[in-house]
Amino acid sequence: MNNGAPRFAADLAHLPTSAHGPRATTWWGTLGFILIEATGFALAAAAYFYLMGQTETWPPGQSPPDWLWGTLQLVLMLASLWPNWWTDRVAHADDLRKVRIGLVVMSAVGLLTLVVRAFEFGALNCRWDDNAYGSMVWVLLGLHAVHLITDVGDTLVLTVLMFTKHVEPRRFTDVTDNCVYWNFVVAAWVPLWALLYVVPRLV
Amino acid sequence: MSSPCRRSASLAVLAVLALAACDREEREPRGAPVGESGPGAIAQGTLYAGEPSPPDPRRQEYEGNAYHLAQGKQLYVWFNCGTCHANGGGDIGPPLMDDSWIYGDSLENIFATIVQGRPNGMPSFRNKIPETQIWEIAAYVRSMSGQTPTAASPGRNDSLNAKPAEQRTPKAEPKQSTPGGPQVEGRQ
Amino acid sequence: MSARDASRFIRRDGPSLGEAETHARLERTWATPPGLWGWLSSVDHKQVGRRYIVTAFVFFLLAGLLALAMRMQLAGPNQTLLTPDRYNQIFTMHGTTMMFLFAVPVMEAFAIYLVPLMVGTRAIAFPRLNAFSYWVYLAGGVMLWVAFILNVGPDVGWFSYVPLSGPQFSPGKRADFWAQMVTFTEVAALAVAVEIIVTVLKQRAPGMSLNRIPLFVWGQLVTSFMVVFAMPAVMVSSSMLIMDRLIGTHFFNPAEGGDALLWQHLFWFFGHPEVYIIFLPATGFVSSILPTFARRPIFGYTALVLALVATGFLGFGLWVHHMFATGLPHLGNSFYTAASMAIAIPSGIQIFCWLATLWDGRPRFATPLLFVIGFIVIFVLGGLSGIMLASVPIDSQVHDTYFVVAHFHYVLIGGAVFPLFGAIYYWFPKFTGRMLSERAGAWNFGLFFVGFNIAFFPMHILGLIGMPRRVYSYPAGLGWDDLNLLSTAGAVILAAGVLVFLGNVWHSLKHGLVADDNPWGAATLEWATASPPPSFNFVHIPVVTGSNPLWEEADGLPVVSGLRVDQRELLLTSVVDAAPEVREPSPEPSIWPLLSALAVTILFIGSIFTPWAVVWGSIPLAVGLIGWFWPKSAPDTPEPVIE
Amino acid sequence: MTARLPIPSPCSAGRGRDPCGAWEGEGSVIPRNLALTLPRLRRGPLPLPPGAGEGVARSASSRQWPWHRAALVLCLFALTACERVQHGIQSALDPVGQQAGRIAGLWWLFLAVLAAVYAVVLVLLLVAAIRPRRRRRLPPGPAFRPEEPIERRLTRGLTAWAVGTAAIVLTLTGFSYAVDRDILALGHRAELTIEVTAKQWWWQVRYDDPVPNRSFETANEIRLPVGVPVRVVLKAQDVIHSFWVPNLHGKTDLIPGRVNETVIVADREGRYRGQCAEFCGFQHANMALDVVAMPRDQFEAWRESQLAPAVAPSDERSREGQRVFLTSACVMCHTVRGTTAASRVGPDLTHVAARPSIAAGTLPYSKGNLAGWIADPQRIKPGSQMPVVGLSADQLQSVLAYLDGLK
Repeated sequence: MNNGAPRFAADLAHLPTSAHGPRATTWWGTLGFILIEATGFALAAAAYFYLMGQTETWPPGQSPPDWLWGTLQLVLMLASLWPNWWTDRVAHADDLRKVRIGLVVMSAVGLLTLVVRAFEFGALNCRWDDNAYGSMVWVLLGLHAVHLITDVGDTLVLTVLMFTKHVEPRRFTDVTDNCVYWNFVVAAWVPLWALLYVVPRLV
Repeated sequence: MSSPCRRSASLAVLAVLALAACDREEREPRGAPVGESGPGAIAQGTLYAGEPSPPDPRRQEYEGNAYHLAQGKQLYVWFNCGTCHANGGGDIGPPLMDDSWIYGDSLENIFATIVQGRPNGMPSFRNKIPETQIWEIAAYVRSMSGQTPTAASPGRNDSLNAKPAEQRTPKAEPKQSTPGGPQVEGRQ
Repeated sequence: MSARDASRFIRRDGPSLGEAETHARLERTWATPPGLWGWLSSVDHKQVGRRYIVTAFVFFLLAGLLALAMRMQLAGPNQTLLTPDRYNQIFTMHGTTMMFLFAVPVMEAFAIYLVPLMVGTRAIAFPRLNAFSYWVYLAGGVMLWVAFILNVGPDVGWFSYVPLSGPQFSPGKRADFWAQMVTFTEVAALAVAVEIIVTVLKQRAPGMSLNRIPLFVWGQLVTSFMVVFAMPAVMVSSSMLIMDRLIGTHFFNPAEGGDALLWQHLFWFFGHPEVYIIFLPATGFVSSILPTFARRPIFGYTALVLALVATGFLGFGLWVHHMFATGLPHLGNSFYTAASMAIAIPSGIQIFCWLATLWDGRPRFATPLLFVIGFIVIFVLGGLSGIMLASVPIDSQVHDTYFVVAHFHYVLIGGAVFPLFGAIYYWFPKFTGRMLSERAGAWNFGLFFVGFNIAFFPMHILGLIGMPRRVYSYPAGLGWDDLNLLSTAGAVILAAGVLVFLGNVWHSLKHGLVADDNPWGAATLEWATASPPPSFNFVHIPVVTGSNPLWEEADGLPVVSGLRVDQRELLLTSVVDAAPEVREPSPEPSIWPLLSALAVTILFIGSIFTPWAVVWGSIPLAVGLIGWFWPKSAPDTPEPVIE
Repeated sequence: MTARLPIPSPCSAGRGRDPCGAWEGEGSVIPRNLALTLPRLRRGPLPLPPGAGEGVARSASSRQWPWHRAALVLCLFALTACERVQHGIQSALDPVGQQAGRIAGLWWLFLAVLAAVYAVVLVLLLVAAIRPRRRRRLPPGPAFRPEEPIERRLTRGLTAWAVGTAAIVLTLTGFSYAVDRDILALGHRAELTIEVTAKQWWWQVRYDDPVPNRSFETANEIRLPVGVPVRVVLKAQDVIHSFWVPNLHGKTDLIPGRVNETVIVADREGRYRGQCAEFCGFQHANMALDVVAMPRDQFEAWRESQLAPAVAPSDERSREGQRVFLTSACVMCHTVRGTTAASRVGPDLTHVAARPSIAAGTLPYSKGNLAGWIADPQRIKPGSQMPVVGLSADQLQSVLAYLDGLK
């Protein structure tokens, strides 16, 4: 603007105004937060192994958590990957009717996992203030529960939005990002499940 | 509410917070200057609920102060109070974390109990423990049944987990009991 | 229909819309609303960045005053100016404030302000998150300092080792305030890191492929990735600490299977990368200032980028060298010795490239370059004493002594604060439109340099002759008295340097020379726009054709057109080649980030006193977040038809 | 067996050092009345070997702000610095043990190499900044392109520089590793075991012996036979501390819930000072200990004397002091072997009067300092666990007489 007329090199008016996946900033933002949280999980898991290495018996004086609810949670979550994948696909296709169905299903699944999670805490066979083992498993389960709650809350809000006048192309991007995040929540649960339910039975 | 009014109100709230924080966090290792305290000056608790004695300034000073409570907790261990009273659950001596008090539940009463000793086994620690430390122990004893402000009460110890920390103990409503009861049971 | 009327319907920039009209339209679209409300709801990265810088500097001054108080206390043996209780709070607050409230935030602040300008975009990615991060940071800092003034200041050191900071040995709420302050600042830092990563990866100007990214931006990118992987460690550990203190968990209680060293591992897994999180942006300052004042492109661009990335990786492999004295297995320690020494290689490469740039350039010794030279002199010394610390046997002697205090002040003040001051002299005209006084700048540098060395060099010797860190007093007769007095004198000179700086800023804001767009003749994109930049940064998005665009395109940068002028719109480009991909809307100002930050503040402070605050505090937070992300009631204006 | 054994003197005439003499301290006035102001305690100077410089010992007067001295100090600084680092009772550069000796040697090596590197960098910087330039008059910035040949030469320089850095770093790592191994090997032949337990803010020292009744406890002092490697087992009771006697060895942390070990050996007689090196709360600054290296026979004699129970009070005043001690708050925390005082909260006082210092190196031992300490410990060491015990002036005198007899 200071040196007279600008030298226009290209006109970008033809570019789309929304995109899915790595072409959009929100996808990268979601990925960034997934990285942060995955690091948090990894460090908490490392702390678990560290404390396990300090003690002779593990779990000290308690029985390991009961199988039922945690494994049910695992099955439920793995099963939810399919509707999640389907929702992601129809969101990419900007198909509002199917996205609504997918989101309702995912909301229901999410709420169900929260109910199961509540029972999981009851089946840990320890309290957080019993000993370091108890503290560790409560924190691991709690950390994952926080992610569940956040994602289910996000899914619920998106579901409501999809039934209002606010539907626009970018909402579908939000749905796909939410699906990515749910995949992460499930992916985080698999090793955590092994850590909480399998590892104490191995040592 | 007008803006100056609001401002002064929020200032007042801040001031109260500030005072509470200062009292709670003060770390005065010398303890309070020794005044006319001593067991003689202590109002004796009656066996039954009676006239509440006027609040002693030391209550705020010791019971509301995290450092003194923590010191009290440490001294409770060092001076082997646990030999008779266990971790507060009582053994040979009466429990300290329940709601029944034989010789009064006020800070002054507990101070007097430690200084003077009591029949059936509680020795007198007169001249054995400096007064400041007795106030600290007495304040800690009250924290065991949740009588002290939660924000000042001690957290868990770096030791075997015998009971939840004092700060998590629900406040018990103190009631007086006769010298017979739990003590005799305890001694069998 | 006249041309003027027709242009009313044009909603994108381009040849058909006059420059003045484009400017006015963009200003209407991007300007922050006036008044207090507008100020509170601003999402402009330049405003937020400026707030960050000013706030961080206030904390710098406060922590500096604490440092002076400590130096006064230690000026002679057996002094009683400060009680041990007060001294312990002061040194803890000094370290905590400098590390968490000054060093990291101020580097991020420069990133927030400069990275969008340097990559040629109109706004930072996730501007509302950016505003939120500032409010959270401010709340955390204010909380800590109010606590300190109310005698609830943490007194367990900035590293808060358990069990000293644990429930038994730190009664009251002092250590809880420390732990929650960490949570505040880490939330802010992580948010900024994600913004920077996304801004750099997706919002670069067309043509700014990876090998044309300015080194400052590279430094910030690597730093942001380090933040992403390092900061969760301290959030995990400080959460464990506060849970130990508040709800009786046993992470650090050895009697119940916990372990005190777990804290140290987690803390230093964050704490050592933290040093590089502070240092790498500073290398970015140096790599920006040097070419401008040596008047030649930086030598060894690729080597410098590789060195940055290598430092980023190696930075995670050395945390154990803070724990050599804890009795860990010797073989493991040797590995960390090797890793700690290895990091000297990328640092050495950087130093060489800077020296080479200066050597082959035609240097102009303006204040920013003086600070860079001071940086090299001081930082290299600090780096070399760092090599000593990497050796297990030597570290066993000097660990936790004044030698270490000297070392990390050489590294942090020399390595970060000197470049930072250089950066302020360098970018001040861009921030404010006025130049800082060069004469005062020379005084500033001189006092700073001399004062710094007098204050901190004797500490090397003090450490070697036995003076431990974190002592509120020391006895006479150990040979420490004169050196301590000397050090205090140096601190006073250093403080005088800071005063000169403050005076310079104060005076220049009103009376400094007016700066044009590119007063230093620099090469990077932030100098391609007005000083200070307009709310939308660039009238047209520039196209980049080389690593030093303003030097290579001397007669004006080519630009692209087609972005909307009636709505906030950004250009997204591909990650590697920066080819245009998408025009993405950018959020409007909003009060919700502030409200959400307030909700977070209530939650965090409440949780110091009761764990239930996490439960009831999440309700206003949820309201805040839903309000934040709820779409505007009016649907977006449809794409324009007339062009 | 209460016979008074002669207190072995660790003084060594060999190097003209008199570590004992310096520790005598001037006995300050014993307070006659507690209501009076307490005696001005003489806290310093701590003893330094002769030759550590006059300028050091004067420092009692540096309570004011003698800024004018700073200039003088600057000039003297260079002169005294070398002197200072080589003689100190708490100096890593005045090694008297093999471990500290190896470390100091390594340090000097590092210093030499790294100082050379630093000099090279400074010279390069200076040359780069001020060298004459042909192209100084070219127009600024934009038209400038680096010249290919120069660029190539600089790249070669960079390669050499990186390789050089790597080589130096690798060499230093090698030396460091070798010294580390060496020190580790030195530790395999310890003959004596001492257990040190750190507490806020003092050191409990226990001399172990295979024969159970030949173990004994002392506080804040370690005595070693010269030339004998001693294994120090390190424990902490409350928070993390760090055991550091710079003249003998580097530091090792004492961590609750863990047991660490270090091996020290003193090659020559003398008294050295150690200090807690990990921040441990209120009185981290005043948590020191004395290490006395003495000839083997003197050490054995000392050991025998420490094994003995406390000396019985010999005069009326001391007997009264013992009575006060055993009936007042003292007995709640302290042990005096041979009496009913057997609490292990505070330091064992069985032979307190034979120790070089009181309150963990805070004050040199003297009757006057002891009086001040008992009368108002919270003034001398605020926050320490020693409370203000309400003794009358008379009681204090008696207790002093008693404790001063506990050689």
